[in-house]
Parts: sequence; C-alpha cells; structure tokens
Amino acid sequence: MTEPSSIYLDYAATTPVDPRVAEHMAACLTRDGCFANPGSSHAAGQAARAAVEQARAEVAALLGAAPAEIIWTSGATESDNLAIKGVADNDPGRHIVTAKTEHKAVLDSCAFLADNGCELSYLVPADNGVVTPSQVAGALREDTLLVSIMHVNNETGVINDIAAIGALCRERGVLFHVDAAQSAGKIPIDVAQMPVDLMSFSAHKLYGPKGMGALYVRDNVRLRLQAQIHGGGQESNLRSGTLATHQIVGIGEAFRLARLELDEEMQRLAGLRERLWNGLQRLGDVHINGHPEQRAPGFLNVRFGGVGGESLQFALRDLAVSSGSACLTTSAQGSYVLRALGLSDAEAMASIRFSLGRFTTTAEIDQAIERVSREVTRLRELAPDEGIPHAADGQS
Amino acid sequence: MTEPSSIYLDYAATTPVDPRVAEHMAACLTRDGCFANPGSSHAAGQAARAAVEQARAEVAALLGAAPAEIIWTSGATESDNLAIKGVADNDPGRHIVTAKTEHKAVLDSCAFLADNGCELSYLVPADNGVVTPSQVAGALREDTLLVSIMHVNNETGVINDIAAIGALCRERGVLFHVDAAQSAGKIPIDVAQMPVDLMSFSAHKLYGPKGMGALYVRDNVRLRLQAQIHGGGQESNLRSGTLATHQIVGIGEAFRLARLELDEEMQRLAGLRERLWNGLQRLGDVHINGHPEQRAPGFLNVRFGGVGGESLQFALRDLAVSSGSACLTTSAQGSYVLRALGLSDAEAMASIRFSLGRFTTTAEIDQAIERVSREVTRLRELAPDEGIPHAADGQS
Amino acid sequence: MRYSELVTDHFEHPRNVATAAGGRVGRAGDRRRGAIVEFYLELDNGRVASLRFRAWGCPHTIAVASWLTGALADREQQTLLPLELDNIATELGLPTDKWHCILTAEDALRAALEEKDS
Amino acid sequence: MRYSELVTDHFEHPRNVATAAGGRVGRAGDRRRGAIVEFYLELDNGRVASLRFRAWGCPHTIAVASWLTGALADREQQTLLPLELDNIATELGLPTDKWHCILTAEDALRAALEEKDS
Ligand SMILES: Cc1ncc(COP(=O)(O)O)c(C=O)c1O
Ligand SMILES: Cc1ncc(COP(=O)(O)O)c(C=O)c1O
Ligand code: FES
Ligand code: FES
Repeated sequence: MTEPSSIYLDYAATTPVDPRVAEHMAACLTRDGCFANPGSSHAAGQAARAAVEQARAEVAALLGAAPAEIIWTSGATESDNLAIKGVADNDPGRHIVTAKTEHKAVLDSCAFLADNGCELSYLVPADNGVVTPSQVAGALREDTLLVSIMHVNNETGVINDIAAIGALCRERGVLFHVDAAQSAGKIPIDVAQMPVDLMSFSAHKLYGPKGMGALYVRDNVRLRLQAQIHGGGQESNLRSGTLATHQIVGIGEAFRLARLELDEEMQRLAGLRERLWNGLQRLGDVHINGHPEQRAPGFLNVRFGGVGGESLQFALRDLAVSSGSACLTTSAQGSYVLRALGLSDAEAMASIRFSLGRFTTTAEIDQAIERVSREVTRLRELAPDEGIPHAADGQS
Repeated sequence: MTEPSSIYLDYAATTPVDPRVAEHMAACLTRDGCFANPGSSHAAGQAARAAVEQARAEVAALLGAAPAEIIWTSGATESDNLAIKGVADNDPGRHIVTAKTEHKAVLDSCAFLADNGCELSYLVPADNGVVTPSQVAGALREDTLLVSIMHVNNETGVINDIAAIGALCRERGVLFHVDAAQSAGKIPIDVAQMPVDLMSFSAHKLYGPKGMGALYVRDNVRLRLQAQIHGGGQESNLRSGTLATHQIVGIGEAFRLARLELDEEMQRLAGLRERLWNGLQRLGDVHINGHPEQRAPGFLNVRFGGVGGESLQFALRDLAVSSGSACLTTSAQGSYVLRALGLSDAEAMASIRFSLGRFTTTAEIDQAIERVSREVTRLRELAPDEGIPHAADGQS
Repeated sequence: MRYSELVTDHFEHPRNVATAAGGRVGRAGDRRRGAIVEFYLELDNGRVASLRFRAWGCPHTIAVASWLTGALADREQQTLLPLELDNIATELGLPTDKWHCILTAEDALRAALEEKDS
Repeated sequence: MRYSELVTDHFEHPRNVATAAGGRVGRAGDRRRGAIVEFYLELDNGRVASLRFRAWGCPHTIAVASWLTGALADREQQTLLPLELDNIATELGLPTDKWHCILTAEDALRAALEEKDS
C-alpha cells in the first residue's frame, strides 16, 4: 500500500492498472471465468483463445498494424531482447547501430551481441537528448544489419523522429527496431506511416498489467527473426509458453482505452505538466533536462541547483518520483541517460523525473509544487553560503 | 466462459486461479493497491518490493529452499530455457542428457543447443514411462555437462526418481535440472533431500496465474548460469524486466496454499482418480498409459479400444480433457510422449488424459464416467462388427 | 477441428445404422488409415430400397456415411456412382483435408454394388 | 538507502543551524566529493560555548553535523578530537559506505579548532 499522503508522479516507472482493465483481467482468472489454456482444443480453451485474439486486434489497432503482426511477450525487456538478438541470431556477426540513451534492455542486448561477434556503434545524442536522422545516417555501414532507436526516452520524455530514421533505414535496406515502451498510448503511433520493422511494447506503462508486453513484427520481417524462448511453439513459434489469458486480455483492454482517450489525455497531461513547470520555475536555478518541446506530454525531468541529490530525494520521499541515487563516493551513480546529455554526476543526481498520468489531478500537481518548493528552499538555506553552486555557476 | 454443463478435467493443462490467490493479486493492480514498481526506491516501490520478497519466501518454503535461490520467470517454459541454455552458454559444446518424454520446452531448448554445438542423448523410457537412474548412468560421459529429467510427466503423471538420479549426477559432477512444473503442489518436493541443481516451476499448474514461473537455482550453481533476457539487471542479473508484482504475489500465495493443503489434497485426488478408473474399467478394453502406481494423484491417462480417436474427442467435447488429435491422414499427430511409450499413433489418438484438481467433485467424476461410457458404447456399437480391434487385439 | 452443424447432427444422431446383416455388404478402409465404412444395400427393381451403414473413424466419416444413406435413398442404381464429391463436401462443410473420408464411403458403396446379394 | 530514525529526525529538524556568522569557522569537503560541512564554533574557557553548522550533501552529512552540535555541546576543547567514529556510526545507524560523511564533519571541526576567532 502506498501511504495515503503520498503523491504518485512516477507513471513512467509503472502505472497502476486501470480499474476497467482490472475488471477484464479478473474475469479471466477463476473457475467461473475464461481461465482455460488458449492452446486447448476443448470449448473452454477456445473461449480463452477467442479472448486472446480479440486482445491482439486491440493492440494492433493502436498501432495501425495487422493483428498477425503482434507477438505476445512478458514485457518490453523481453520484446527488446527478442527483436535485437532474434535478428542478430538470424544473421550473425554484423554491425548494429544504437544510442547511449537507450533503455538497458536494448543496451544490454547489444552488449551481449558485442560479446558474441557483432560490431556496435553507440550514438551520443545532442545535449537536448535527440538522436537525429543524420547521426544515424552517418553511422550506417555496408554491413549494418539493424538500427535500434527508441521512440520516447524513459527518463526525459524526449521524442525521436522515428519516421525519418525509418525512411533512412528502409532506403539502405537496414532493419529498424524501435523501443516504444514509453510512447504507446502517450503519443500517436502508426506503423503504416512509420517504416518500422520491429517495435517493443509494455502493458504496464499504459495502465495494463506488469509482466506483459508485445513485439510488433512487420509481416515480411517475421522470417528474419529467431525465437529466444523455445518450447510449445506458441506465437507462430516465435515465443513459446502457455499464453497468459488474463494478462493478454489486460494489455488488450489497456491499448483499447489508450486509443480511445489518447487525444484528450495528451492535452490534459501537457497542461498539467506546464502547471508543474511554471510552479517549480519560481524556485529559480531549476533546469529542464532534455529538449524543452520535443517531448511526450507526461514527462518533466528537472535538475535543481544548490541541493544535494540524495538529500533532495530523501526530503521528497512522500512524493513518488524517480531520481538518481546516492553521492559520488558511494557506489551508486547518476543516470547514464542524463550523463549522455552532458550533465555532471552531481547534476544528474540532483535531477528528478516527474511523470504524470491518467490519475494525476491538478490538486496533486499543486501539492507537489508546494512540497518540492518547501524542501528545496529548506535545503538551500541549510547549505553554507559560499561555494554552493546556484544558477550563477556555469556548470550547473 | 466455459459452458455451464462442461466438466473441467484438464487441470494439467492449466488450473483456474484459486479465489484466495485472485484476491491477493487484485490487491496489487489498481491505484489503491500495491501497484508500484518494486525497483523504485520510493515508499510505494518499497511496499511492492516487500510483497515480492514475501512471495519469494513462500515459493522457497514449498521446496525447502532458501528464498535467495528462487528466480522469477514468466513461466516454466522460460525457466526450462534459462536453466538449460543458461548452463550450456556458460560452458559451450558439451554433452547433455535428457529424455524423449520431456516437455517441449526442454526438448526444444535442447534441440537449439544441438544446433549450436552441444551433443545430446535422448533416453527412451520403458513402456511404463519411467526414466530410470540406471538409464541415466548409462548415458553419462566424461564431458557430460547437464542432465535434464522431469519430475512428473505432464501427460501420464508418471513420477521419476529424482533423488536417485540427482545422487548419481552429483557423484559424477554433472549438473542436474528438473522440470517440476507438474509436481509442485501435487507431490512433495524437498531440495534438501533431492540433489537437484536447477528446478523449473509454473504458477498456473497450481492455481496461480499464467505467465508466471520460477527457477530454483542452488546457491553454488548461480555463477554457472548465464542470463537469457538482458536489461535492467533484476533478479541478481539473471532475469531482467520489471517485476510483475501481482503475478509474483499470485505465485507466492498459490505455493503457500499448496504447501498447507498438499497432504490432504493428495489423498482426496487419489481417491477420485480411483473412482474414475473403476468406473471406466467397466467398459472393458480400456488401458492405463504409463506406470499404474508410480504416478501423481491427479492424473489418469487411458486409451479406449474400438473407437476412433477424433470421434471420441468430438463426442466428449463437453468434457474439458486433453487428447490426441485428428486421424493419420491429416497432419495432426498423436502425442509424442505416448509414442515414446510404445503406443501406435491410433492408440495415442484414442487416449485421453483426465487430470483432476482442487475443484473436482465426486459428482463431476460420476458424470464424467457416465458421459464417457455412453459415448464409447455408442461409437463401438456404430462400428462394423469385424475388423475393429477390441481387447482381443494384442496391439491395442 | 471445426464440425459443421450437419456433420454434428449426423454424428450425434446417425441415421439408418445397420443393426443386423442383410443385403449386399460393401466395406472399405482399414484401421491403419483411420476409417472403415460398411454399407448394407438392398436394391429393388434397380432402385435403392434400403441403405444402411456402420462406420469407424473420425466424425466426418460417420457423418458422411449416415448422410449418404438418406441422400441416396430411392436413387436408381445407375446414378449412384461416382459420388458428387464436390457437392457432398460443400453440403456437409468438410475441410479440404477431410475429403478422404468421402472417398472411403465411395469405395464402400462401390464394393456393395459389386457384391452379389447375400 | 535506509535512514535511521535519528538520522531522519536530524535531517528533518536540524539543530543549531548557523543563521549568521560568528565564532571560528571551519569548513571541509567540496562539491565534487558530494558533501560540504561548515562549523561555527565558540569556545569559552576551553569549553564549547556554542557550536552551529551549515551543510550541503547527503542526509547523513546533514544529520551527523546537526547531531554533533548537540553531542559536543559543553565539551572540553581537548576532548573534541578525534571523533569516536565507531560510536557515532553506531549511534546514528550509518551504513558502512557512509562513514565518509563523518569524516567530512571531523575535518570541518578540526578546521574550526585550528581557526583563529573571527
Ligand atoms: C523505454 C523502455 N524500454 C523497456 C522497458 C522495459 O519494460 P518492461 O518493464 O515491460 O520489461 C521500459 C520500462 O521499464 C522502458 O521505459
Ligand atoms: C512439464 C511441463 N513443463 C513446462 C511447461 C510449460 O509451462 P508454462 O506454461 O508455464 O510455460 C508445462 C506446461 O505447459 C509442463 O507441463
Ligand atoms: S477418417 Fe481420416 S479424417 Fe476422417
Ligand atoms: S556525502 Fe557522500 S554519502 Fe554522505
């Protein structure tokens, strides 16, 4: 249980399941529900199978994809692994392009391949966090097999121009994977317009269940992918394991709701985010990390001058937000994503990601502004007068 | 929804979630529950983390293991993949012993390794389905890395002597993996008594959620295992991906209930199984597949002489049971497990697995006997008098 | 496997099951191939006077045989063969991989016609 | 990161914060290493008459400095150093990787003692 007074502004870490989604899930769990194995041929199994296929159509609908292009996985981590390693296993030893600001699931899949004969190029984005098409173009080689660039960054909310990067890849005959865990349901996606070959999704970033994900595999790319989990041959042999009906029904309903509510929710969140930013700016010496406009609506990543990162986090512990970790001399480190944007470790640690979502209210935003302002002011007042960098300090 | 009149006797395919488990899961889904990311450092995240660790202790308790020896996965399929490929990746090119009657998740992981430089030996059990320690002993070589033999077979319920096979492996310095997806919660398991190094589990075989599993990794074997899914470094770096709190809480509660109710339930199911068998035997020309005694209580796999397999299945479609598939001339085939026990394809297809579980009642068993008897009798009467093999036919 | 309503009906309620021998007996199929059909045919003046069956195999085999006993009732001997496979398959909603079930029935019917009255 | 009740209390309600300059000022730490502590010490007759602080860094740094201002009140100048690191760490429940926070405070205290009255 979260404490009653706690304000949840960590929707990019995970979202609660929407009650409407939870209801659908509950109907697939117990004896009186759709609990059977979707692989069983009896009537109960076929009812479960129908629910699974309906969910597949809903997930496809949010992306403008065909249902057959959706593969169920256990989350975006697995989707990223399947996409990247699955492509490389099919065509080993070639060159792969990605960026330093990708999620660990992409970076560690790439690191694994680097240990196993692939060559990797890691793009470093500009200070605004954007990976540009021309950077990608500059990194492509004769033997490039795959480019993996995320849609929306999970720490800053910065949006990459997937359509342009995809067009480039297609022109050069290179496969293109996109980690869209943070964009689905937050900004529009249309695979008919975006020349993407593989795209990773996670249910728990848009009010569906944790432990459930999907991989979009463009029809003509299916055969270029090797399964990573072997067994019963589910999901056209690309992902074995009993299908988790309740989880699948959950992701389906979550994607359906996201599709219906996307436009309205984008506007609402953008408004709340501006309100938060305006409130925090009054503190002075507060800075946005990442591109100030090219960002998904729910994200605000800011750094505060004049306070220690760990103290800021501890002072704001009633606020569920994301932040770097302890000080330089302990083993913990500031975010590697923010470091890639040119921030010092201390700056990265004094940064906080506010991520807003479906249940965020104006009152919560106002309370958050008040708590942050109170604590930042208090900590700044506690600090020695000199030598503590405020806005004047160029580096901060 | 299953039809109201349908009787579910397919608990080995999957079980409904116990309502007590569903209740715990529901409490981890929505905003008022324990929904946060167990990897987040704020209070909400730490509450989720605590729930995850409590569940780990419950899973460990059913096995006599230490909590730190339990790794969360998305199911037994993934556990089998992680165990087998994870060990082989760490020490490539060596010899592996398994059996023809293993689950596809084991066989296909092994087939993948066979394509990638490992040598495989596949044991064929006796007609009773038991893989004996002496068979394993006969297959071990100087360069054998791993033996993978299941505890309880998913089609026949036959139990292998894991303690004896494990002792043998330990003596020879060979790693031992056991797929225990069908034994956990059905017969006792104690890793303190069983020299097992790796053991796979699935929640949905014992009234927990689908899409959730665990791998037991004996403490001193951890370093011999390579992760198969890379990313955020969860589960001591052995399995990345956001932990699915509700799923984990579900497996924890499922294992807890299974531990508390194991002895009583074993007795009850054995009684129901005997009642079913006695009822079916009155038909004549009915035969048990697999060892008649060395079996987990809930399983009864029988073949019926004198009826076509597909017709039997269609006639019994109101009964949710497992069976082979269509006739020889269509592409579908009888169970490879039953074929490995020496059955012809036609016999395998005229076989039915009844698997009983927590919600099975005496009334359901009696109804099942009545329906099966009525349909088998009807189909036998419809068949030409001569040439249709009944009990007299040696092969059937 | 999908079963049409007509197949289901004939499988559940087979028509004209031969409960005793009588007439010409034609038999086809074998256990290995997964289907056996027996027809019991009585002719009267070159017309089908009685057609009964027994069958072992898949639901389609049973349904096809049962359905044929009705569809061919009263028909002239000359017009019985060959069976109109296409039409039968369509009428009964047979999947394409199930056509061999009709062939087994056709073979049994041919055998019955070739048989002397018993 | 775990914080003991005592650390939490001193972090939330720091004692003896120096709101104005006065006494000997000792400072240690730097921004790079993540902690800065300033003590403002007044001695009277070889005893601590007033000890106040300012700090920037992690919660432990702030708590240690705040706690020391109380623990060292009234103490004889001679007995101030070296700090009993073990005891302080135990008292405040400091994780082992946080000992350097006490060292920063010790350095600041030493600097203050070495300073002339300002
Ligand atoms: C961009 C991105 N990719 C991948 C993931 C991993 O998703 P999952 O937790 O479903 O494995 C996340 C979130 O954790 C993410 O933000
Ligand atoms: C013996 C055995 N191993 C593995 C599995 C796979 O488990 P899961 O469905 O959790 O992937 C099953 C059941 O499907 C099984 O019976
Ligand atoms: S007899 Fe083979 S499918 Fe009908
Ligand atoms: S100042 Fe480094 S952890 Fe305290």
